[in-house]
Parts: sequence; C-alpha cells; structure tokens
Amino acid sequence: MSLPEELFPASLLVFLAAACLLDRHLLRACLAFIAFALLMSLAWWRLDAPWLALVEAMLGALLTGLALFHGLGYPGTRPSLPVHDQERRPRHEAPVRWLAALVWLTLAGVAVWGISGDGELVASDELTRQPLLATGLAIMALGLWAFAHHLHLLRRLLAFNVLGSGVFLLLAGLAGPSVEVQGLILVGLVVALIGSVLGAALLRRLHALDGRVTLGVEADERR
Amino acid sequence: MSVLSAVPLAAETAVLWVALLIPSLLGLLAWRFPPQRMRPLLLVITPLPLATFWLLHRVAMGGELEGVWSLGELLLYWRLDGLRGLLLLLTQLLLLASATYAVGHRRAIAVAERTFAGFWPLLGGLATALGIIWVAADLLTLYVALELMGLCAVGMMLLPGKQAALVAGMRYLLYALVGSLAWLLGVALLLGVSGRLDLSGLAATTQPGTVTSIAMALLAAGLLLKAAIFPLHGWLAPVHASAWTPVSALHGALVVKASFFILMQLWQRLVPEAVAAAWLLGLLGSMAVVWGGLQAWRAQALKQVVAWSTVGQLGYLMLAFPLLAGTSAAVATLAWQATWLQLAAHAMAKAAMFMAAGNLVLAAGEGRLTDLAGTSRQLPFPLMTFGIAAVTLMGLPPSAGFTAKWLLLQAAILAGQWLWVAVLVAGTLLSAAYVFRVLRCAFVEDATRQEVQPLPAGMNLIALLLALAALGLGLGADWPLALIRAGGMP
Amino acid sequence: MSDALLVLVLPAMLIWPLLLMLRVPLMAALADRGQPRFPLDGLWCTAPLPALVLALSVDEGALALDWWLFGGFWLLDGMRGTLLVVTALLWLLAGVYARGYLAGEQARAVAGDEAAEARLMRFALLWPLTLCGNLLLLVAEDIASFYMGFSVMTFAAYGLVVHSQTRDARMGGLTYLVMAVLGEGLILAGLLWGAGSAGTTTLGGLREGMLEAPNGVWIGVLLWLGFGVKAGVVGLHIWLPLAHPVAPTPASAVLSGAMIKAGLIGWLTTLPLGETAAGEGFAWLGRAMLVSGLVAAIGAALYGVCQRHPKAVLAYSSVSQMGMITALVAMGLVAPTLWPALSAAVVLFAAHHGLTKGALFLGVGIGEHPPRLPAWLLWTLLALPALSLTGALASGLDAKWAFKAVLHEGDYTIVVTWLSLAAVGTSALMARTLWCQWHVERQAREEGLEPLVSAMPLAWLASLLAALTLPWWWGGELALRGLPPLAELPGLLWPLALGLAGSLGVWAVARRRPLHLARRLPPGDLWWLLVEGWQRLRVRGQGSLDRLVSARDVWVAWWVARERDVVRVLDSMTRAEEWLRRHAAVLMMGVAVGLALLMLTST
Amino acid sequence: MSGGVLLLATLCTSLFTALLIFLLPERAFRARTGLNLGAALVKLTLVAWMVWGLSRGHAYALEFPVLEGLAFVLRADALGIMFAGLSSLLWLFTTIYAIGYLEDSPNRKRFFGFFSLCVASTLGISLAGNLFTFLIFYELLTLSTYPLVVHRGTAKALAAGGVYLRFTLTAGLVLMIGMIALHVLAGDIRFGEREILAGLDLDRRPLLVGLFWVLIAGFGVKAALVPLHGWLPRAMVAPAPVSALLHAVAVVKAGAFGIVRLVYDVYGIELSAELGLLAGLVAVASVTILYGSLRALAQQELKPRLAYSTVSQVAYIVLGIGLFGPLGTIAAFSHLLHQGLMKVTLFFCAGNYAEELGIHRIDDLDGAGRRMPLTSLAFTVGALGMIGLPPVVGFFSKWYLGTGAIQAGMPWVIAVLVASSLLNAAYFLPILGRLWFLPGPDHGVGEWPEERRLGRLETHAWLLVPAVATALFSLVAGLLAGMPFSPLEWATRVVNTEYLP
Repeated sequence: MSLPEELFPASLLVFLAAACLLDRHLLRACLAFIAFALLMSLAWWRLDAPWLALVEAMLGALLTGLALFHGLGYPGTRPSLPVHDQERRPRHEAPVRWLAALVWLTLAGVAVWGISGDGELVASDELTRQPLLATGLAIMALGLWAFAHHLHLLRRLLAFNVLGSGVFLLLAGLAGPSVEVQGLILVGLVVALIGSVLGAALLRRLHALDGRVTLGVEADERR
Repeated sequence: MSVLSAVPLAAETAVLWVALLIPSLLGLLAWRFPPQRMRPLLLVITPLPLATFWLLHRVAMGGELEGVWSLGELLLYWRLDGLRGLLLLLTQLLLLASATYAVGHRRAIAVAERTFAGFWPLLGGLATALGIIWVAADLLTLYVALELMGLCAVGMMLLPGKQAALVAGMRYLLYALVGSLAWLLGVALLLGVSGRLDLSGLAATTQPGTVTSIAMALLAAGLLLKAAIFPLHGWLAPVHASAWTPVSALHGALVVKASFFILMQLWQRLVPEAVAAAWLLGLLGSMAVVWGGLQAWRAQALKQVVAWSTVGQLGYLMLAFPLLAGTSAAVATLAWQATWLQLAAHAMAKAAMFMAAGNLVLAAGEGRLTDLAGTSRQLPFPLMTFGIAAVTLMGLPPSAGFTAKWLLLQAAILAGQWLWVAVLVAGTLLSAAYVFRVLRCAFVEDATRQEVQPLPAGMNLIALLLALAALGLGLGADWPLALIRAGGMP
Repeated sequence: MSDALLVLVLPAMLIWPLLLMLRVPLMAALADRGQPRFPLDGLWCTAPLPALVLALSVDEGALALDWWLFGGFWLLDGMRGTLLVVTALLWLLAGVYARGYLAGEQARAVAGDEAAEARLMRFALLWPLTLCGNLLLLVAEDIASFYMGFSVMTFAAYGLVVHSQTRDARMGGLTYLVMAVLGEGLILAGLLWGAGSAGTTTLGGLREGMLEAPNGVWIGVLLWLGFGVKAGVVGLHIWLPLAHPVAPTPASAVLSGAMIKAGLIGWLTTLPLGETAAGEGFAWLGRAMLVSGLVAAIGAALYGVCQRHPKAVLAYSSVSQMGMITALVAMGLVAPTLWPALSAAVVLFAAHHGLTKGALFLGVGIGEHPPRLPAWLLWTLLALPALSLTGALASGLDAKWAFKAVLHEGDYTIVVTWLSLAAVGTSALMARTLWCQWHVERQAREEGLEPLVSAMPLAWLASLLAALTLPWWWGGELALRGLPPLAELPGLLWPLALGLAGSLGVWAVARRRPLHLARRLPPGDLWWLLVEGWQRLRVRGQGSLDRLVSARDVWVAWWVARERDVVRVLDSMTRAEEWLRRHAAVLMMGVAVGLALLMLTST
Repeated sequence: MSGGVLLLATLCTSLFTALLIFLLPERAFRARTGLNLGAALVKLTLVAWMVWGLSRGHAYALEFPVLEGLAFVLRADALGIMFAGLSSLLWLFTTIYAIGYLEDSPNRKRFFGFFSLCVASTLGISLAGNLFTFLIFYELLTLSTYPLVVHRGTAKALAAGGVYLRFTLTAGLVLMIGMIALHVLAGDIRFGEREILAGLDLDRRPLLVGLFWVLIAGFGVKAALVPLHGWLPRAMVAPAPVSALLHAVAVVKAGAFGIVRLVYDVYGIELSAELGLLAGLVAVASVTILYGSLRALAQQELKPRLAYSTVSQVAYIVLGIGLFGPLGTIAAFSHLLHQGLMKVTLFFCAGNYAEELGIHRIDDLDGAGRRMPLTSLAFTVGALGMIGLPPVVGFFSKWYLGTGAIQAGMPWVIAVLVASSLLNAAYFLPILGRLWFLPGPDHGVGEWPEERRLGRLETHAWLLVPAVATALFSLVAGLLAGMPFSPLEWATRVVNTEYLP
C-alpha cells in the first residue's frame, strides 16, 4: 500500500469525523458517525485485525448507531429530541477550548513523534503508520475539542465516540495490531458502546423529564 | 486458563481468585433472588474477608504472591503483597457492610423490590472490579477493571432514577469515559515506547524521557478526573446528593481511591524522580483539602457535607507524591505508610459517615442541616456514629486518621516541607469546622420536631462498627503498617 | 505533771470554744421553731475558761504536733503566759458582760424579730471563733498556726464589728476589713519572705533567719507594718476609731483590749528585738518605729480629744497607748541591750492596757445603761481605770514606772519625756472620755432606757478590779520592780496634772465659744482622705477600664465583622464551583498539559 | 493483679461505664445511677490500690507499639497517680452532684455518657507515659467535653461550645505539631527520660526553646493562660457539674498537668532552667494571675467570677513550675490537687444557689447564708482557701509558692502572690459578706429570684453532700497536711523521690 492510497481513507475518516462533530443537524451527525464507524471498521480490516473490524462494525456502527437514534427519538417515538442543536456556548469560552485541544494535540504529537522518531518500531509497516498516527491525532484532537466545547449531550456522546476512535487509531499506530492492542481496543469498544447506550437512554429520560438536552446549570442543591 | 505460579502457592492463588469473583456471582444470584434479611447475607459474605485475611496471613508469613494468567497470547499479571492484601480486605469488609446495610436501606426507603434488585449485580461487579484493581499488575487488566468499576458505579448512581440523580449520573458517565480515554492514550504511548503492559516490565524497560513524561501526564490527568481530585472533582458532590446511601458509602470510600491507587503505582514505577510534577500534584491535593473543606463547611445538606468532605480528604492522599519524590528513605517510608493508613481510615470512616448521615436523613425525613435540630435527643445512635466517624476524618486521636496525620506531619517536618504542614493544619481546622457545624445543629434543643421514622437496628450497628473500626485502627495500626512496610513499596 | 496538763489543756483551750460554737446551731436546730433559745447562756460564757486555767497553772511548756499543718509547735513562756491570762480574763468578763448587753436583743428575738435573732445567733457563733483565733495566735510558735490564728481572729471579728448592721456599723466593718486584709497581705508577704529566706517554719527561726537574710530589714518593715494594722501604727490605725464605736461594747472591749495586742505579739515574736547582732538597718527600722510610735501617741491624743463618742475617744486612746508601746518596742531595735529589762515592762504595759482599756470600754456600756448606784460611786468607779491609764494609779503607775526606770537606766531620757507628753495627752483623753460619758449617761437617764441586767455591772466591776490590781495578783516578771518610790511620784504624775489642767482650760474656753472641732475632725481621720482618693482613683480606673473594655469590644467586633466578610467571600467563592464543574474537560486537559510541561522542563 | 492489667482496668472502668450508659435507655435512671456510682467507687478503689502499691515500690506500666518507633505507653508514676487520685475522688463527688443536679432533666444519658468519657480521658492523661499517649487523651478530652458544654442546647451554649472548640482544637493541633517536631528531633521520649533532650547537641538548643513555647502555647489554652483563656469564662454556660469538672479536674488541669509533664518529665527542670524557659513561665503565670483576678473583680455574676478566679488560680501551678527548686515544685504539684478541691466546692455551691434559689448574680446572694447555711459554709471554706487563709489548703500552695520564689531567687513573685491574695479577698469577701451579714429574703428583705424547695434539707441531698464533702476535704487536707497521704505530703514525696533537681 502506498502513501497516496493511505491518504484517501485517512482524510475521509477525518472528514467524516469533522462532519459528525460539526454538524448541528443531529440526524446528519449521527449518520456521519455511522459512516465513520464503518470506515473505521474498514481500517481495522486493512490493518490485519479482522476481528476488530467485525466488532467495530457490529458495536461501533450498528449498535452505537441504534443507540444514538434511540437517543434522538427515531424512529417515530414521542417525544423526540429537536433535531437541531440550539445550544451555544458563550463566545468567550471558545478560544480556551481551541487552545486546550491544540496544546493537547501538540503534546500527543510530540510524544508520538518521539516514539516513531527514535523509538524502536513495533509496527511492521512504516508507510501505514505515518498516516495512521496523523489521522489518529487529528481525530482525537477533534473529538476532545468537541467534547469540551459542545453542550448538547448527544453531541458530547458523539464526540466521546470519535475521541475513542482516535485513541484506538493511535494505539494501533504506535503498537501495531498486537494482542495487547487488540485487547485494549476491544475493551474500549465495548465500554464505548455501553457508555453510548447508557448515555442515550439517559438523554431520553432527561428530555422526557424536563426537556433538557444538556447537563445545564443545576438548581444548586446546596443552598 | 492455566495458573503459572509455583505449585505450593496454588491454594492461595485459587482462594484469591475465588475471593475476587465470588462477589459478582453472588450479585447475579441476588439479582434473581433479592436478599430480604440482613443476617443471612452477613453469613454468606463473611467468608470472603476471612479468606482474604487468611491470604494476608500467608503473605505476611511468606512474602508476596505473584502470578501470570495467559489468555491465549495475552499475558495478564497479578500480584498480592501486604498493601494489596490489606486493600482487598478493606474492600471486602466494606462490601460486607454496604451489602448488609443495603438490605435495611431498601426496607427503609420503601422502594420496589425489582427496582432495587439492579443494585446487587452492580455491587458484585464493583467489588470484583475493585479487587482486580488491587491485585492487577498489568495495564490491560487495570483498564478492564477500571472500566468495569466505573460503569458499575455509574449504574449504581443512576438507580434511584430521580432527575437530579440522572443529571449527575450523566455527568459522571461522560467524565468517567473521557477520563478512561485519556488514560488509554497514556497507555498507548507507554505501549508504544516499551511494548509491554505489565507493571514490573514497564518499570524495567521505560527510561525517563519526553514520551514517558507525556504519557504519565495523560495517564495522571485521566486518573485524577476519575479520582475527583481538585479541580476535576466537579462531578462528585452532585452524584452523592441523590444516590442511595450504601452506594455513596462504597463509592466515597473506595471507588475514587482505586484511581488514586493506580496513579500511585504508575507514578512510583515510571517517574519517581519527577519532583516538580509531584509538587504540582501535592498542590492540587492541598487545594482539594482547602476547597473541599470550605465547600463542606458552607454546604446546607447533610449528604453534601459528607460528599464534599470526601473531596477534601482525597487531597491528603495527594500529599504523598511530593513526600515520596526525591526525599530520603525515612521520609518516604513515613509518607508511604501515612498514605495508605489515611486511605483505609478514610474509607471506613467515610462509609460509616455516609451511613450515619443516611440514617439521620432517613429517620428525620429531612436532609438539611437546620432540620437536624433535636436529633441529638431523638437519634443519638446515628449521631454518635457520625461523631465517631468524624473523629477519624478530623484526624483526632485515637483514630486512624490521627495516626495517619501524625505520620504525614512527621514526614513533612522531617523533609522540611512546611507547606504540607500548613495544609494539614488548615484541613484539620476546616474539617472540624464542618463536622461541628453539623453536630451543633444536632444539639439545638429548642426546636419542635415530629416523630422520627424507626430504622432497623442493624443499619445503625453497621455504621457504628465501621466507625469504631476506623477509630480502633488508630492504635492498632502497628500490624497493618508492618505489612505495608514489608511489601508494596516499589 | 505540767507537761501532761499542757498536752491536755492546750488543745482543750482551742477546742472548747469551737465546741461551744458548734453547740449554738445545734441547739437552734433542736429547739422548736417557735421558741428561740437564748444562745448566750452560762455555758457559752465559759469559752475562755480552759485558757485561763492553762495560763494560771502552767508557766512554761511546749507542744509539738507533727500532723498539724506544717507541723504544729505551740509554746507557752512568760511573755505569752502573761498575755494569755490577760486575754482569757478579758474575754471571760466581756463574755459575761455580753450576756447582759445583748439581753435587749434577746427580748426582741423572743418577740419574733427575725433580724434580731439572726444577729444574736451570729454573735454567739463568731464570739468563740474569734476567741479561738486569738488564743491560737498567742500560743503558736509555728508560722502556720500563728497566721491561722491571726486570720481566724481577724475575719471572725468582722462579724462582731458589724453586729448591729446599721449604716455606721457597715462603714466601720468596711474600714476594719479593708485594713485587716491589707495587713494580712503585708504579714503574708513578710512571713513568706522571711520563712523562704530562712527555710524555717517557726517564728523563732524566722527571727533568726531575718538577721542573716540580705533583705532582712525589708522583711522587718513588712512585718512591722503588717502587724501595725492591728496594733494601730500611725497611718494604719484608721479602722480603730471607726470600728470601735459601732461594735457592741463587749466586742469593743476585746477588740481594744485583747485583739489589738495580737499586733504586739506579732512584733514581739517576729522582730529581732534585743538582738545585738542586728545590723544598722534594724536600728534604722527601730528609729522609724520610735518616731511613728511617738507621733501616734501624741497625735492620736490630740485628735482624740476632739471626738464626741466616748468609744471613739477610747479608740484614739488605744492608738495613743499602742503608740507608746510601739515606741517601747522600737527601743528593742534601737538599743538591743536594754531589751531584756524593757520587754518585761512592755508586757506589763500591754497587760495593763489590755485590762484597763477593757474596763473602760465596758464602763461605756455601763454609762449607757446606768445601774442603780449612787452617782458619786458610779463616777468614781468609772474614773478609776481612766486614772490608771494615765499612769496615776495602780497598774498604770506600776507599768509607767517600769519602763521609765529602764529607759532612765539606758539614758534615754528624751524618750521618757516624749512619752510623758503622750501621757499628758492620755490624761486629756480620759477627761474627755468621762465628759462624754457624762453626757451619754444624762441622756440615758432622761430617756429611761432598758433595764440593766445584773451580768453587766458584775462583769464590769470584776474587770475593774482585775485591771487595777494587776500587779498584785500576777507575780512573775511584771511585779519585778514593785511600786515606785514616793520620790519618783511627782515625776510620774505631772503629766496627769498637766493634762487635767489643760482639759479644764479647753473646757472653759469651749463653753463660751464652741470650737466645733468635733464636727470638723470626724473619727477615722485619714480614712476619709483615703476614701476620697480611692473614689477618684476608682472613677479614673473605671473610666480607663471602660475604655479598655470598649476598645476590646471594638476589636472583637472588628474581628467578628472580618470573619463575617471572610465567610461571605467564601460563600461567593463556593459559587466558583459551578464554573469548575462546567469546565471539567478543559481543566483535565490543563492538568495534563501542566504536568507534562513540568516534567519536561524540570528534567 | 499485674501492673498493666490494673492500669487498664482503671482506665476501662470509666470507659466501659460510658459505653454501658450509652447503651442503656434514657429512662433507666436507677441503673445509670448505680452504674455511675459503682464505677466511681471501683475506680477510686483501684487508684487507691495503686497509690498503696506505688508507695511500696510496685511499678505499673503497659505499652504497645503504634507506629515504628512510637508506642502507646501507660504508666503510673507518683505524679500521675496523684492526678489520677484527684480525678477519681472528684469524679465521685461530681457524679453524685450531677445526679442530683440533672434530676428530671432531658438528655441525661448523653450527659453521663460523655461525663464518664471525660473522666476516662482525664485518667488517661494522668497515666500517659509519653507525649503521644498524652496527646491522645488530651484530644479525647476536648471531644468528650464538647457535648457537655453545649448540653443545654441553647444558642448561648452552642456559641460557647463553638468558642471552646476553636480554642482547644487549634491548640491541640499546635500541640501535635510541636510534639511531632520534638519526635523528629529526639524520638519517642518517655516521661522521665530527661537525659534525651539534655544530651542533644548545643546547636539544637534554640530549636528546643522554640518547641517549648509552641508546646506551652498548646497546653496554655487548656490551662487558660492569658491571653489564651477566652474560652473559659464562656464555657460557664454549661451545667454546674460540668463547670466544676472543667475547672477543677478535667480540662484546665489537663493543660496545667501537661505543662508539668513537659517541664519536669520531658525537658527536665534543669534543662528548662538552663535554657531560660522558667523565667518566661513565671512571667506568663504572674500576668495571668493578676489579670484573672482583676477580671474576676469586675464580674457581676457568680459563675463568671469563679471562672476568672480559675484563670488566676491555675496559673499558680504554672508559677510553681517556673520556680526552680523543690519548694516551687511542691507548690505546683500540691496546688494541682488543692485548687481542684477548692474550686469544685465553689462550683458546687454556685450550682446549689442557682438550683435552689435561682441565684446567678452576686447581688442576689444577700442573706443566703441563713437560708442555705451548709452550702454557704462550704462556699466560705472554698473562698477562704482561694484567698489563701489557713487552715484551708490554699494557704499551703501559697506558702510553698512564696518560699519557692525565695529559693528560686525571685522575691518579686511574693508581691504577685500578695497582690493576688488581696484581689482574691476583694472579690470573695464581698460575696461572703453578702451571704452572712446582709439581710436577705430570709430576714424578710426582698425575694429569692426563683425559689424551689428541692429537698427536706436546705436543698437536694445529692447536691448538698458533695459540696460539704469537698469543703471538708479541703479543710481537713489543710489541717492534717502533715499526715501521710495528704495531698501536700504526697506532693512532697513525689518531689523527693523523683524530681529533686
């Protein structure tokens, strides 16, 4: 596999992640996530981890997708969540999040570069590793930023999932598809699924209770 | 699965794993057949701590137990030394207490049996996860156990189903998951740099350097979030406000500390010499002490006081990092003992305190401090328990909190790190302030009060026993501390 | 035999009054509520009897009690014995007298006057207690017993002083108590200092230690002034003229006759009198004492003659007489070699003064309740002790001769002259006393006051007899010199003549143009200055104290306000928690970055 | 019975009593009373046994390690047993008094439970064998007295409790830090191992001086040394038996006893003198004595006046400690006992007046001597003792202080003593005057604030007996001061056998 060959799926992944995270239309975002997850599955396949690909497709794309749709209230159940995210963080809070995500990215980047630069290579293929690592970093940073920035709970769930995928990619990129890595990713996927399901169910309940879609400011119980 | 350890230790190994897994099995069983009475439950669970005690005895006699499980190509490492054994014993004692308490609690809050049944498997899972965290010696096992613990804890927090509980649980869930990912990222970097996941191997192969540092920082951030260390503690207090008492008890006592335990393990192995970062951790702990104390002092609801006190008390544990980093062996030994003694003392006292507070709130029917007026007459038992547990939290003699504080202060003075002395002083005074604020409210005599709801005697008794155990550990600290000194210090 | 007697009687002497005291409430408790008993019965009057028996039967002896306080050591010697006799006798007679004196009170109590009953009860309780203290201090040789006796006597006597509970009585009681407490303080300081320096617990040891102690003189000064309160050293005497007139007459008699001698006993037992080894410092102390004694002797006489109340005049006379004794005691420091001879004279003088003054005070009561005696006889009897006190008769003459002879031998004629001048004053005082009594008696006869109970005149007559015949019935040191030869009489009697003449002159002048001195010179002289000064000081002190308190309150209030501010700030700070909660994700990133940067930069 | 068991039994007598009382129901009045009295008697017997054994040369000790190089040590030495004897004797009387005082009032179970706990801590303090053990019981005392102070549950009581805690907890912390620093410096010092600190390098001396004052500050709060005395007058809102206990044996004495231990058993009197610490102590004590007396003079209510009097009187102990020499030491030790006896009497009496007649203010006391003669007599004995008049025990303390001052070469201390005596007289004698010499309601003048006829005697017998008994004790202990086992004799014995510098 050549570098350009790798570049395309990598950039597609980043694009899908961005689409998933930036779209205020929640349905579209969920669809983008499913596409992202399927692409991830493909990536695992290409990294010689067929089991992982299968699990990703089943858990990441199918079940998580279902859970997210369930959270949104599709299909047809009432009351369903508004399909547009109306929650906006105050403008002045945005730069800090950008900055934090960037610094985090830099940090992770430095570490990754440190390993791939002078660490002994665990991954078999140098060529696949570079775009993998870069994609992972980018997706992770995006996910982290989105998690910190968004208020809508569904979008935060999406962000968490994307972030998770980014970390998995980094993991694979740094250590190759070894048993340990697969184990870690497998556990991660399961946890992400459970988290998403739980989160989506909670979201629905909360929305049903008082119409909220964010954590919001609690009525201060202490006073 | 095969056990790779030496033959003479086979019995011990078997006992260990049975002791670890039994809670989960029992939990599943209880899901189907919820326990109705306290005493049978007590009888069923009591063998667990006994078995662990036996293990601990073996460890004390013959040194550490170590082993590897192979799962196909995957090697999973475990290890049982004095410290881990004690933590396991502590976990099982608290499991015993909270499970028994939960039976009474269900009756007292009059919740449907099926609604409550979900508590049991989650409790079992939590206990197993905690047990595994204590004995696990590689990052994968730790990851699995950490996630299991987190999810079980979130699940338990959500059980009451009230809106406040759901919001708090949602926040907890999100932060727990993100914290795990930060941790996983750190693990990824470590794996990348050394290719190993077992702790001793990691310690042997990793060189201090940029990558290790960054990995450690990421790991630490994730774990600090899970451990609710200032300023990442925001999720903790709301979670406890609406949780059921036995859940709060176990959570405040052990769950947050599991993350601390892992952090301590990794820090000591990977970056023992990072003095500046250790000081940062110590400073965060100091701020936690002050912030938690202040919030507890200003809190209006009883359970909030207890929850915030957890934030403050966790800060004490963080002082271990600067006292262990780059200090003399004498200081390090003192700080090491102090930390774990403080952990145990706080675990028992906090569980007792949550239970006592829960009893007070249940019996009085109100959760605000001002509603406690007159409880000293009507509810002397839970109030007394609260007081005894508070003695430990304040670090007054003869409690284990006092002994731990003595050690910590001794270490700080010996190391000449006077800042921590000031922090401990401030923490003690603040904890006294919030504890006595509660007691003061309870001693008010001139308030009218309706009848109190009678509670099963067992609920009070369990809390009292835990509080007394924390108290007794103060003077009986020699044996556990000898175990901690003998093994466990990396 | 006398040792066994001592061992038995000495404690009995102290215990018997206490038993009688305890008997009083016991009887009251046992008696029916409706029928108050007269607590001052015959048995009650016997309180000083064991002491009298002891003093008359035992000359010398000592008793050591290891378990008592710091180890009790009670001693009886010539000097103590003499004073013990006089004291016990006076207490006995005054006690009998009191039975009669308080008969009116008893009648009121029977009639249902609760206050009168309470007063009577108190008197019956405190009288034996005071006696007990007085006796103890006389025999005590260990400091603790002595101090105990002294303070028991002092504080119990307060109850006797304020007996009538009138405004004047409270006033008198207050002066008494204030000065007594001051005196106790000074004595305590002196005793502690002395005992600490000498490392002793006995008075003898103290006296010897004082000579060697570096600050011995100051110890001496403290003790002199401390006991001086009791003995009426000038300046510290102010309680005497205020407390004596208000006390019941029998109490005045023992106050002036017996208790005032406690001060003297204090000096005699603690000051290094007659110690040739005493340094120049003590000699200077002696000179100061001498001067103060003479000033008291003459000054008190001058002031006393301006008084209207006979008891006040008598009180000033006591000050004057004690001034003379002070001067004589001072000679023991100024001229130690004279002391062995002089001490006997001092004791004689003290005994004489005690009994005579007692008789005079009791006489005042007789004047107030005149018995059915012919006027000439009554006035002769009343005048006799007065004459004795001036040194013209009987024991007075004897005593005067005794010290005069000694001083002449020691070539201290100047002192004798001054003392004679004081005697002139005494004569005037006595004349004034009788004059006042005359007024009182006339008034009493006009008003036809309460009937006299026979106990009173009997006790009075007995005291008169005892006082006048002192040198004859009491042998020992006192009668050493016998009566003076006739040739010396003019030298001894001129002060009387001069005093009488002066009195008559003043009387003659005052008849035509009243001097109103009495109104301008109230009893208690310096006390009123002190009171005024104290009031001013108190106002000022109160003012500054108030300011201090208000300053402290302001300070506390300031802190409380700051605390409230701090709490408010903290409350607002706790709101920052919301912010922390909302930004947890960013904070996590921040913590990670911070940790990483620290680790990277520090290595 | 072996030494350690006896010690433990003594300690546990009150500890288990506390436990049992907490377990008994509130209405089990008889059982609680029996338990209280029984335990008090048992403890008194045990302590008496130890006194006897100690005088025959037996040793009582018990210890086990708590930390590496730090042990929990209980040991009965002559000094400790002296304090233990005092506390168990006064516990008996205070218990009797409290039973009478709290008759028919709520929360008696709580009261007596913590009361016993308080006594257990006091006993622990007296039997502690090193600073660590001392601290444990010292802090336990703070905790167990708090519920007693706020017992009434009124706003005033709660505020006083707050002040009490602020002072004592902070002091406890200061003490703890000081002790730990000392521990770091010199290891675990058993009481009596004076050579450890004396043998330290000379360049450590300034540190020792600093630590000494830190520790004194810690002890000084409980001992109510000016300016750390603020809590004491406020704690007066507590019920009378608590005040009695607080002032006579438990809290205030614990502080003073701590200073005694520190100076004699940790630093050693010689080292303390060498380091110049004693002069400072004497100065602090003198200031406290005078200040306390002056403030007492300004009080219009009985209990606050007694409270300030305590401030002044407890400083006598500190003064005695500061006077280098056996006499000063005897003064300190004996006053530890004497002040307890006298002050407990005074508080009992003040409580009696309040309970029987509703009297709190001094000017309401007019003529109370006729209405309550025995109480007033007891009060008189206590007050005269405070002034320092023989034969009440107070005189002996003053005597040894004065002679000790001379021995230590500080004659000016006598001026302080005399001034204090005068001030004591100035604030006690007016009370006595009112009691005995002013006409009051019983003479037909005015009315008692709130008269209750509590018993056939002048008041409830349970209230009267302890007051009279302690008054008698303070009188007899003075009269028979030369007898063996009298407080003074025992103090002298302690000094002679152990502490003679």
